[in-house]
Amino acid sequence: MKKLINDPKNVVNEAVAGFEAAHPDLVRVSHDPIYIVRADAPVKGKVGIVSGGGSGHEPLHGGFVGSGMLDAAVPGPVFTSPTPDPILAATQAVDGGVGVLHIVKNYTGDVLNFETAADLAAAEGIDVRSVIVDDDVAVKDSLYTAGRRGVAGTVLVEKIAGAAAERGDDLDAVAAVATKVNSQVRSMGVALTPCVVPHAGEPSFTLADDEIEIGIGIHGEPGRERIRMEPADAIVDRILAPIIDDIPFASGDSVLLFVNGMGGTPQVELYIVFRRAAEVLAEKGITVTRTLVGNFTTSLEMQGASITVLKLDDELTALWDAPVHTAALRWGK
Amino acid sequence: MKKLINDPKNVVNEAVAGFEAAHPDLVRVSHDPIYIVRADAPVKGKVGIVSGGGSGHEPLHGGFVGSGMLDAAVPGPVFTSPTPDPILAATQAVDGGVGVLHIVKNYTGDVLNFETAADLAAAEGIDVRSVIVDDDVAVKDSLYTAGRRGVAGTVLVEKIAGAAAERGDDLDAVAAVATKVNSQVRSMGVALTPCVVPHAGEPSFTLADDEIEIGIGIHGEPGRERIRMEPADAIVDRILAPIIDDIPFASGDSVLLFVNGMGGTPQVELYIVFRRAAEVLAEKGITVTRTLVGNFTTSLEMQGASITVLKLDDELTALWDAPVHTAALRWGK
Amino acid sequence: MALDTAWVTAWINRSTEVISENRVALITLDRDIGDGDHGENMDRGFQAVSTKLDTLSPDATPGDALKLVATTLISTVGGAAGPLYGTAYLKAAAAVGSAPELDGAAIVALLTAARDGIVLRGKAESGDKTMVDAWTPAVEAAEIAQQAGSSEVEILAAAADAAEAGAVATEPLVARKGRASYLGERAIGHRDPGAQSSALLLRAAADTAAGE
Amino acid sequence: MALDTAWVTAWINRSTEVISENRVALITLDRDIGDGDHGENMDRGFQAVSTKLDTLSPDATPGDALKLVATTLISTVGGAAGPLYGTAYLKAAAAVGSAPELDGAAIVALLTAARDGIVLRGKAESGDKTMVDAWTPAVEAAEIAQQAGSSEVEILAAAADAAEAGAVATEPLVARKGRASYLGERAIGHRDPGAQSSALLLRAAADTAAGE
Ligand SMILES: Nc1ncnc2c1ncn2[C@@H]1O[C@H](COP(=O)(O)OP(=O)(O)O)[C@@H](O)[C@H]1O
Ligand SMILES: Nc1ncnc2c1ncn2[C@@H]1O[C@H](COP(=O)(O)OP(=O)(O)O)[C@@H](O)[C@H]1O
Ligand SMILES: [Mg+2]
Ligand SMILES: [Mg+2]
Ligand SMILES: [Mg+2]
Ligand SMILES: [Mg+2]
Repeated sequence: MKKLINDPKNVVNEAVAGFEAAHPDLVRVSHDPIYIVRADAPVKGKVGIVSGGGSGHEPLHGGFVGSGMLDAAVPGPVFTSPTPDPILAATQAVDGGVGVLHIVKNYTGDVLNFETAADLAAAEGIDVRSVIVDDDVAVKDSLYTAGRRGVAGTVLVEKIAGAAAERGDDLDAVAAVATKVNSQVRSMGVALTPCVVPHAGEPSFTLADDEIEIGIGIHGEPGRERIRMEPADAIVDRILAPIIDDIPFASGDSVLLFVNGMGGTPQVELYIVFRRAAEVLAEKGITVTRTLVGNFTTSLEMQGASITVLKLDDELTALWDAPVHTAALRWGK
Repeated sequence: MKKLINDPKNVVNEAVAGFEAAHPDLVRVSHDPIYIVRADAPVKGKVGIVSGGGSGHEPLHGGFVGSGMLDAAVPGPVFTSPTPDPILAATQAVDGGVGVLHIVKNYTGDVLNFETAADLAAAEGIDVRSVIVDDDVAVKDSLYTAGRRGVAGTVLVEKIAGAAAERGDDLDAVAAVATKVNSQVRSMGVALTPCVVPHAGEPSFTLADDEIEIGIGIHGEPGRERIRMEPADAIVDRILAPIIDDIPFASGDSVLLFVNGMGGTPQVELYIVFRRAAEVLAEKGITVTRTLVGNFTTSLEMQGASITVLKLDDELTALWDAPVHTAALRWGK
Repeated sequence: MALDTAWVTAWINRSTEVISENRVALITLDRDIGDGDHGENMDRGFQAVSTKLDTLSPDATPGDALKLVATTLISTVGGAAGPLYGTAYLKAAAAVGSAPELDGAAIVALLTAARDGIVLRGKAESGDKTMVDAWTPAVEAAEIAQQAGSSEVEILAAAADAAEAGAVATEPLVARKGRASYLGERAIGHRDPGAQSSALLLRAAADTAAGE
Repeated sequence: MALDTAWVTAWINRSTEVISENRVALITLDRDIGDGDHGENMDRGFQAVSTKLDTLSPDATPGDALKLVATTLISTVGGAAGPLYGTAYLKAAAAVGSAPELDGAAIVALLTAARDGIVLRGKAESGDKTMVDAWTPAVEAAEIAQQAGSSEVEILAAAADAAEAGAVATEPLVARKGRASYLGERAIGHRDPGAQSSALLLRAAADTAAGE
């Protein structure tokens, strides 16, 4: 394992300190417990939005703290949900008096720790609502699993809920729009190579030189199937089909097409994937009206990509277009 | 070799097609010969700025095409300078009647091909000026080498020259500010893992499990020395010292600190590097007043990072802060 | 011989040791069917517990000690295991109340409450391939031993044996809760890391009660 | 027997073949001390040249054929080799003018002009570990052979032998031009890829002249 780190135990501490040093105009950082809030938090009269989860998915979530998106991000250890303490502290730090929304990716650990924090915050008199993101169609949503996972679609939920909060929507409305985005967004990913969790020091799984994992999770959890390497277009077809079938997206729909890199994928490859995905959607009569391409929900140095499709309407489009100023997503100001 | 590509020969074609599909508001693309221009090119009365070079360093240069930065980018095959034809065509496409600046990284291939294109453009009556970027302190600038290489500092030259052109500076002034940025910017990188050029199919070099390459070039060219893996802080100290010593930066200076990922480096690691670099600069009395962290000048999937320091003054700071709207760098609009 | 606070602290210290010794093994199990952090999470948590133990007042009851474990695990472990184990110890603490010593019935109540806490939070059923598959057989074995008039030491030994067997018995299962549930059939053949750490903790309880 | 346009086209076709056969070998050499694209660049260029050859008019002179090579390489190879070889063939075309056939003196003029073109663009000197280290000995050997009254075929064979020896002789050198110059002492022991491709091209010239 070769990584640009010091003691593996200090990866999150030191990265957060670096983030603070790099973006003093955008954020303030609490080091104990660890959380990141926007520089002007709490914003009086605005719904606060808190997200978080294990580290290793950067820029998710810290890179999305700032005006028009998250009020706070709570990074746990690498790939491990944060405990309730920092979530509670972050919730208190961003409470502008009109309630706080928790955006939580659907993993048992995240759900349980955010749940405890929400209970504690409620006991402190803060009105907390939670929206669970579960956009990953690789996993069956059945009684026999922990449910679909929250993956790259989370970025879209955070952006759009953030815009709703920024324009002054109340807690119910912000929670409703976040829920709506989650209901209209679907994702699926592919891994070409594994990632190495710093404290583990070894790859989280192995793939032969000619194998890829279809439906990979963002913590290196195995996906739907392990297959032989294929050309990019065939892989795109394979992971896009379950997305389009799931909602179901239909001819005439307008969508946001988001191609996400898993951290170690060259940008040329992301655009090759985008090209094919746009082609397939066009063939189905689905119009791509908004786009996002890049490393936004990563799995450390994993090579691979995920595709996310969000069905848009005028409201969601306007909220997507609304100004945002964070370290990783910025426009309109 | 596992890559999200189809035929290795089509990597650049298809990536550019994907880029066009993803950013129709920002750029137009010519497919034969291949180049990318800003959507509103040519901008009458504005100095045009063209850069380019081998592909595989994305978002450099295509990701920087747009208002406030480049008018055109000319991507060659992976790691191979484009030929004069597309450079000439791009130059013609962005000529707004007041001349065109070529920003060229200092590699024999890039210099010779841009030189030929400039001669041909001049023969067509276009006033072309060239600025060669050579910010890499890993390579000695002596009569006995091809000179220092152009690496991540190129991004800063392109942004600042782009802002000067956008505010209406004439060709001499734009070339002068680009030259000034080049004279005040220094970089050095480190590789933890090699990259794989698609048509080669094998790593461009090998590093043992405990080895890193100090002073790596952005095409995987070897650097100053190959050493044993060290903690991030020690590596930062090692690559920052030659940068600070070179110009020389002095106590009291204001600088832009830019930590660049080589493509396959998790973002937490880039911020760990940033943290230490900022610390070292502070110890020397050098004030970091502007920052940039991310994958901006990459070497495909290489793991590693480079540090770039640019000495700022009021003019450069104002040009850095000026609005920019490109796929990879955006603020102020 | 009823068990007192000294036993609880011995149990905690032994737990810290065995979790640390099994850190890599638990990481490996979790890497196979999860995300490879279970050993790291548990080790971080128990290291914190063992530091916190110094703050325990000399007249603390077993319940006080268990509550300290609970709150420390909740605020240091994270992931799924943090809230689940945290709730387990919290409910165990409540079950033993302020009793200064724990007899066989109290031990059974402690174990039952712990298991119920895990089920309350995690909603897993037996056979879902989770830590519940170590705890439920342990509770059942403890009840049987207690009804048969066994000593506290014997009750805990029966629980530990059953937990270990339960952990092994997760191997052929398909998971229906936690990360391993994403794997479908591919989880077959792998032991659940949380069931394994549960077996380790219950063995530590038995061994320290036996004075080993 | 002077050499005509048929020889130039045979030379070009043979060049296309040997570059394609040596594509991987040239990539490997360039990977060792450069960026691993030389074989790919040259192969792309000569494939394009061989396609373009169909457009050559039946009454084209050797100079016309050489010029077609030059412009095609310039617009398809890229990198350092593209402009350097492009200039070489462009200057060679100019040196032979519109002569329908090339005698020994014309062959020497062709080679000299090619080498001078490379030096003009790249500013490398002998011993800088570049393609010049294949071309300069080739030019010198050709001159000596021509002054000794050798045939065109013998002149080209002497040039090819010298270019091959020159390519081998780059191995112990430290590079002072091109990417390999960044390597300092580490370039020692590796053959320069451009010198090697030059030797291949000159061997193709000799072999086709000899009717092989
Ligand atoms: N719903 C659940 N009920 C009971 N136990 C669970 C549940 N979900 C997960 N677990 C247990 O948690 C263990 C994983 O813990 P850990 O690796 O620390 O957390 P995470 O899965 O968040 O990385 C699993 O091995 C399993 O025993
Ligand atoms: N200044 C120069 N003069 C002569 N030949 C040069 C010069 N620079 C590079 N070369 C030749 O070019 C070859 C490399 O070509 P190629 O790999 O195609 O281009 P690049 O270095 O741009 O990747 C070298 O092996 C060397 O022979
Ligand atoms: Mg985890
Ligand atoms: Mg090259
Ligand atoms: Mg885990
Ligand atoms: Mg090369």
